[in-house]
Amino acid sequence: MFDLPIEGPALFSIPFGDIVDYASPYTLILFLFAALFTALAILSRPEQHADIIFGEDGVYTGRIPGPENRFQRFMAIACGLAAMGATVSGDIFNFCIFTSMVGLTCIGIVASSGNRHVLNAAFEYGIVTMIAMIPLFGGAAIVAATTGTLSIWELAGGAIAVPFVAKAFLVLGVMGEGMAPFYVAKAEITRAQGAPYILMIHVSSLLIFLRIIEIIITI
Amino acid sequence: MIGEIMAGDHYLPGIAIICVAIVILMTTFFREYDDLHRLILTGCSEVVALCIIAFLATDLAEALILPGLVVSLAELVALSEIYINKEGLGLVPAPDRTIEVFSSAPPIIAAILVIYGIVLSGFTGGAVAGVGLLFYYLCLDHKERFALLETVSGYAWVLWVFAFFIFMMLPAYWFFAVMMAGSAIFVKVTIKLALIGTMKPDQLLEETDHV
Amino acid sequence: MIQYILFALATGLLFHGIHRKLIARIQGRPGPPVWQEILHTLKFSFKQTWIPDTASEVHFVGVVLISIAIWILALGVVIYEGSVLLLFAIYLLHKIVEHGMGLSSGSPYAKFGAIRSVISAASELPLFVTILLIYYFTGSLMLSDIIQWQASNGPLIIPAFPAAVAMYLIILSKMHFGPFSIIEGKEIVSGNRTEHFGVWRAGLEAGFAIKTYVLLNAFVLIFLGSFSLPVLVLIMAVILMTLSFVCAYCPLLGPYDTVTVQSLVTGVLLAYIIILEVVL
Amino acid sequence: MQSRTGKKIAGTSLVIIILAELLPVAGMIPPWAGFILLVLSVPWFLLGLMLWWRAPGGESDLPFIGY
Repeated sequence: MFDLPIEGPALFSIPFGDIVDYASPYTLILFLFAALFTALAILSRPEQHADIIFGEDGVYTGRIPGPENRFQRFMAIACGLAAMGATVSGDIFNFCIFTSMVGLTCIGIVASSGNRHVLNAAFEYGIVTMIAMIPLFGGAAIVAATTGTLSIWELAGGAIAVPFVAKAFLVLGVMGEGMAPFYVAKAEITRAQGAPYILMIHVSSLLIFLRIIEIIITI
Repeated sequence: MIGEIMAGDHYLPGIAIICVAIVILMTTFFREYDDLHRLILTGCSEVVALCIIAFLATDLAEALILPGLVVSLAELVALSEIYINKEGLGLVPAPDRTIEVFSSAPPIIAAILVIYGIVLSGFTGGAVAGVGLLFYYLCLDHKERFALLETVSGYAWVLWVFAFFIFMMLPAYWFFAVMMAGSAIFVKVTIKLALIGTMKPDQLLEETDHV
Repeated sequence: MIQYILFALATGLLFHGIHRKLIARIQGRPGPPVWQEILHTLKFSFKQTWIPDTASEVHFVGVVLISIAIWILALGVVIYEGSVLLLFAIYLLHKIVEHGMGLSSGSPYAKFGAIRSVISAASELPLFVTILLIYYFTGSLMLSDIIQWQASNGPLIIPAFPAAVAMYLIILSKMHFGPFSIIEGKEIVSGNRTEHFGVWRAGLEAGFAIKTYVLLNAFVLIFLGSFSLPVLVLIMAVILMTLSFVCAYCPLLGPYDTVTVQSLVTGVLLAYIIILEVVL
Repeated sequence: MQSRTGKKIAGTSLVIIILAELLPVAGMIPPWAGFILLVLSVPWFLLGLMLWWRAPGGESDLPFIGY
């Protein structure tokens, strides 16, 4: 049931009732990427942020204090796990849940930053994320209401027609979770310290975007 | 556009009403500039999102609302935390629980609620019993053992998930799994609801001191 | 198979050299010799190299490795005629490399480059629509199917011209000295590459060379069809020259202007798709 | 980072590259698996080689802060 000329054949699949978790070469590579960057977040120490104070001669480097560092790392790993889940989930609603978890953990990564600009941006980003949940969950709900199933495996290949509105809602929801053109606040939150963790924000949102493209072309 | 509707007959009118709600919500977001108000409005937007799912009007809808609710609540809490940080708010409002009925009501009401909850069992029973415990804690200035309650709640949650694995792997033992899931969710919901009433202002103050 | 990789590496570096030479000639300068970028990469690999004190080491070195690895993987997709979707996924992952490169060193300039790289994420939007349009016409996203479709129906560039324009824009936004390369604007020193010097820079140059080769190759395969290797390289060089012309004449846009231009292109393409769906 | 480390990395990955070339020819692994091996080893080989022959010396320093 899954030999579409889009992303190659399914390499393996694990059925849970009508929900089938599968891996194609495409989703497998996305998954490996999420795992790779999570490993980077676990392994590497955060960078020291070098800064010049205006009007002075000195250069200052700051370290992130221990507890904040641990919290950021925890959130980055959680974000990586959510992204991994989103890349291999075979169920549209699970994908949506993982997507909103990505949004949540992205806020968490920068929440401990003391920088006012970062916090402001994180707040704006969080509000956009929350509003984006309407189209995201709405899209999944419309898919369930019109087709009676949420399984990507069942819907694959256009055997059951999924309304255009649902697909558009899903894309809109994922875009709201951190993709152009709603990401302007997000550019600002990358000013926070802790490179390997901040990178996860970007990795996860790109991965869920790539995955939603696959999903809406497949169904 | 929407072809064969699997959900009920009232699906399309419901969606139309939701659309109106979304338009109103978006208008408010365009007009509102105060951060705190926008935070509250995002809470409303969650309700709208959950409403769309609720229109499925099947068992599935219930199963979908719960995780959606959890994630959105978590996000709301995280956003509030960021709001507190960015506005530099550290003060917690002074306790004001001088409600007369709390001191005069007989504690037996709590016991009745808990017993009735056990009779009901499951999710609803948990809610009822939780209200009972909540009432008890609100009435008395009680010293609770949070760590113990949270641990019990955690194990109950694990049991619940485990019961679902039995459903999937060993369907023959469904009755055992049902009993396990039912009692576990009962314990869990009871404790969760009871915990709401036990967050004392002094403990809140302690926590904010660490931040 | 290693010969493909080495060939792509050398050709890509040569392309970068031609690119620089052409831009210089158009702007009335003599410019470096065309093999300058190959010499450049060799030179960097002989230089003293260390990791800045402030950097996050694993991350700093890791992005260099990742940038080479993903583009070799992309080359594999093109050679084995795999899924276009995978190719574009790698293109987006390249953005993460740019981003990580800037953040990992702790230098403020590199960080500015990384933040700009987040802003220029709008280049993902034309990409998305390009995929949709290709799928609309060919009904498949496997490169082998697309090549077959073109063998029977003629080049895809004719019916899907807007998609070709969008992909051209995508390649353009990854070229050096282009109007969209805000991440390496000179007002932030070298953008996110500021701290990657010596061996690290040589590694990055190698990765970017394969990137240029793969992107041009994919453009030819998707929109013009399959050719023998010499013809293929010739066509790629011609496309590269048009890109150099654009890069030579267009000034560097402001960060938000790039977003506007790319979003506008996406909007036009979406309108085109909707018209196709509704009218035809 | 030591020059010797670079030498070791380059040597190890060179062995993997040769294996990735030979094994598919011998029919022991499919061609795409050979390519995956290349994807994993060639970046290490390039960096290892360069680290091996790079100029010695130099201590780590602060990043570039401005002119």
